[in-house]
Amino acid sequence: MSITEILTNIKPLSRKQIAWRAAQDVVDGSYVNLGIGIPTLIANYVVPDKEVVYHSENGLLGVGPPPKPGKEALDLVNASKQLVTLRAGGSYFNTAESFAMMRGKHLTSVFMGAFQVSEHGDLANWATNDKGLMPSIGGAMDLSVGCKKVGVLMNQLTQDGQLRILKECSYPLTAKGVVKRLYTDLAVIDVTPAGLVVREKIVNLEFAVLQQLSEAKLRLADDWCELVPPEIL
Amino acid sequence: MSITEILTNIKPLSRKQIAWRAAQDVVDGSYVNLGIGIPTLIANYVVPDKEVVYHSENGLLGVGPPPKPGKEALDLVNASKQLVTLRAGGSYFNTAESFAMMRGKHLTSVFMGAFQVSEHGDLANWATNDKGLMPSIGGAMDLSVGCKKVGVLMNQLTQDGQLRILKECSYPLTAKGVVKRLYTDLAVIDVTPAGLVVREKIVNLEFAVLQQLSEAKLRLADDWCELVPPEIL
Amino acid sequence: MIDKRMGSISETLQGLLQDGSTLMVGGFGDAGVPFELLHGILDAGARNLTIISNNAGTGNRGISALLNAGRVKKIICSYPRSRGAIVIDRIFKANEIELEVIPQGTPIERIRCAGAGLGGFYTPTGAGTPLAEGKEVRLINGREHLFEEPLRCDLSLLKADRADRWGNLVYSKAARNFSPIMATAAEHTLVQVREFVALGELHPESIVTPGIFVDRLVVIGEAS
Amino acid sequence: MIDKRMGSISETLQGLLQDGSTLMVGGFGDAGVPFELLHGILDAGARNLTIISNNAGTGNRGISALLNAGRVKKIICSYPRSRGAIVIDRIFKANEIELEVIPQGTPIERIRCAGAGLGGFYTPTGAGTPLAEGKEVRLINGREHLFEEPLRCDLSLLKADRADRWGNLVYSKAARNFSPIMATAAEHTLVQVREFVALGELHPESIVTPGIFVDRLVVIGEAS
Repeated sequence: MSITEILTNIKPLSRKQIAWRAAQDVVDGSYVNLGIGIPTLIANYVVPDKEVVYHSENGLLGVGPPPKPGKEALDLVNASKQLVTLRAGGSYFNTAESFAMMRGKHLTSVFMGAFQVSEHGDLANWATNDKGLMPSIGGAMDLSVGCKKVGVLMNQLTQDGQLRILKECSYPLTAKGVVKRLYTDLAVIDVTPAGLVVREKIVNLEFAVLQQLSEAKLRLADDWCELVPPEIL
Repeated sequence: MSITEILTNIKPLSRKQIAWRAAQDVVDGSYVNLGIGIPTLIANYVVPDKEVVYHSENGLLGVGPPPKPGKEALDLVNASKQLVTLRAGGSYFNTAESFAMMRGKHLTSVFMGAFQVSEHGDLANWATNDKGLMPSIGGAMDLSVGCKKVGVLMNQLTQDGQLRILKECSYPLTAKGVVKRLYTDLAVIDVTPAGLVVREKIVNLEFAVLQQLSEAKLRLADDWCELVPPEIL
Repeated sequence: MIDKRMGSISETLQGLLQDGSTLMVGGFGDAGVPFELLHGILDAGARNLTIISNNAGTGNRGISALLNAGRVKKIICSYPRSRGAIVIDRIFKANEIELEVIPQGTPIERIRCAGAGLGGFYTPTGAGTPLAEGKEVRLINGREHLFEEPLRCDLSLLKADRADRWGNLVYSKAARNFSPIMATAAEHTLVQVREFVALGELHPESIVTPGIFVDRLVVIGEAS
Repeated sequence: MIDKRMGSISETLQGLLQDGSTLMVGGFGDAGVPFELLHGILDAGARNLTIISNNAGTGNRGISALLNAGRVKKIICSYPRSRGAIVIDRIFKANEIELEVIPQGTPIERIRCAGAGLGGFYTPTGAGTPLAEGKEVRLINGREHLFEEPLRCDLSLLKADRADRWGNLVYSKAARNFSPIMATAAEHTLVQVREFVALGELHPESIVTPGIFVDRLVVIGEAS
């Protein structure tokens, strides 16, 4: 089956649905950092009865939703440089203190985007092999070496159909052996000492087909279940 | 001449007078740390038209005089654990920040006590060779390695008549080659690359006698002058 | 829902203290010392403790009380000598304790290093002195530096002035000293506070220790 | 008498800026960027500058203006890519600048290290990646760490919210970011502030940067 044929039979998750799925793993009372891109959307899908303290590496704990029109404060931005608010209980601190929280394993979990992930949990998300693309690291390296739970949100394939889940990353690494869970548009995959384990996959997606979309060997968990996201506009 | 005979002909400075002499070297607009003991008295003799910011290693800048009776705050102490006040413009910070100021050469000058000083400016002020004396370092090592100008205030001799200015310290060192100026009860002595140079000595004290009271070789500066302290009760 | 408040000192220590535990204790002189938590440790009966603190107690309370009761195997501090430091002086002279005296800037930086997830650092402090013995020495820009390792602990015992249910802390004057750094390097950080305030009452630009570093709080009121 | 206020941007820079100077520039995105001081640098005409900053400017102002005018030889930053980062993108692709991209936690810690008088440190960040090339690697507790050196500069250019004549600073919200640390590692620290207040008006427990780290201040009012 070609990728085109595969994709006519299934319904991959949208960016928002991927964020929704990751949001289900956010724990009440936890300290969470959301990376630039899809991960930033996660906060929208965490149910309000979970009290979660969002960290932003530019020096904030307790990041809240975007400000109401007319209430914007230009000095109150998140790591994606979007205008945000600060919740009651939030605090400001300097970059050294912020990165101490990150490297020092004080955050509960971090969710990031990626170009590639290897079967060992190696992460590549700051540069490609295209010398014309300006490299940018930001907090990605510190977050990934320092955080207890690193989740990666990305589509299973690149826009031009290249695999992203590989035996070894071909792009420059962000950190080795740090990714714990992958949230793709097709599946939820854990990185374990025994290799990649598929915990959830979307409806009508054969495991053999999912394996075709990963260079790294996958194993289907005995207790796997279907990944059924809500409709999100 | 015996030391007893010497001491009948001269009038050594009192502790307060030593502090007064050191106070003359405190510069307007400077950041100054005063060690435990005689150095703490220096602030009393700095003329009020000099604006000096006193640092205390437990996390204060802008230390002021002792509180008036009834105005004491038990949480407002200096490094000698004496109750103090904080001047307008003063600030509180944690110990890591305080020691960053000290090691990072941000202070203008520090004045400390000492057991011994060598002709190379080696400082010994935290332990003796008496195993029964509990050693205590506090901020002395960090202050002495980090400060641009380290002044030492001490009597020329110990209470039992031992020399304190030596070729090499016999007590455990606090730091090597850090002392810039000595303020004793008899003289003001600079530590220079060419050795110890006497800048000032008290009235009626022969240089040859002063040399007897220092194991390290002294040189009398061409422009030496008499050290004439005011009467201080 | 985050609420780090405990109902009592004993509840605050519950399940966290063991024989052989390493404790960091905030404070400089008496300012910032969590006396009530220390007396809770005494009541809890733990032995063979290692204490990391600037001083080693004065009079008969706090660290002195633990020392006097023979609960402390080792104390790491910068300045044990002090008017009124009668207990440490006695047991030091009687050779009944392992006393490690280190320059104040080094433990605070080692504690920060641990809390910040770093692997160690070089300091000029202590180079060329007896404290350099057994340490790696490195010449950096022509100057000797000593290698120092991160320093962590099982429990940090701290005193703050005000706190909210997220564990955000502000301190009183010079009682701040070691506490904001010790909060970052403990398996569990326990804080006694004078006053508990509603979430949002502490100004976000004035919070000194963000609650992420705090595990449990106990409200003491005007402490001893 | 201490009064760190200068009368103008040009007076603030007077005598301190040279061709080849290394500048640290506070800010994250636009928050905390000292645009007026940067434009003062542009007016002063210095060349061959090295800039250390989190980002590399957007639009045509601030760092972008200096880049566009060909004044910058090298830029050390963590995240040059950005919507609107047109100037850095163009000159990077045209190979007209030396761009060193490093993980954000490493420069801030290197700057702190310099300001704190330490000789270097080990971090796990960057180990096992191309950034480890040419760096000393040390295994600490079984984990690879890289050795990083202190990072200092000639001038730190910062933006604060309020200041007094001693140079005590408080910042506005997330505009704080790199500035309190950059203030500690410069030969001279220059700060543009929104508002000047009387000595004693800033609360001593809320001062973020004590004046000891600040050399000169200039009051800008509501900045661009």
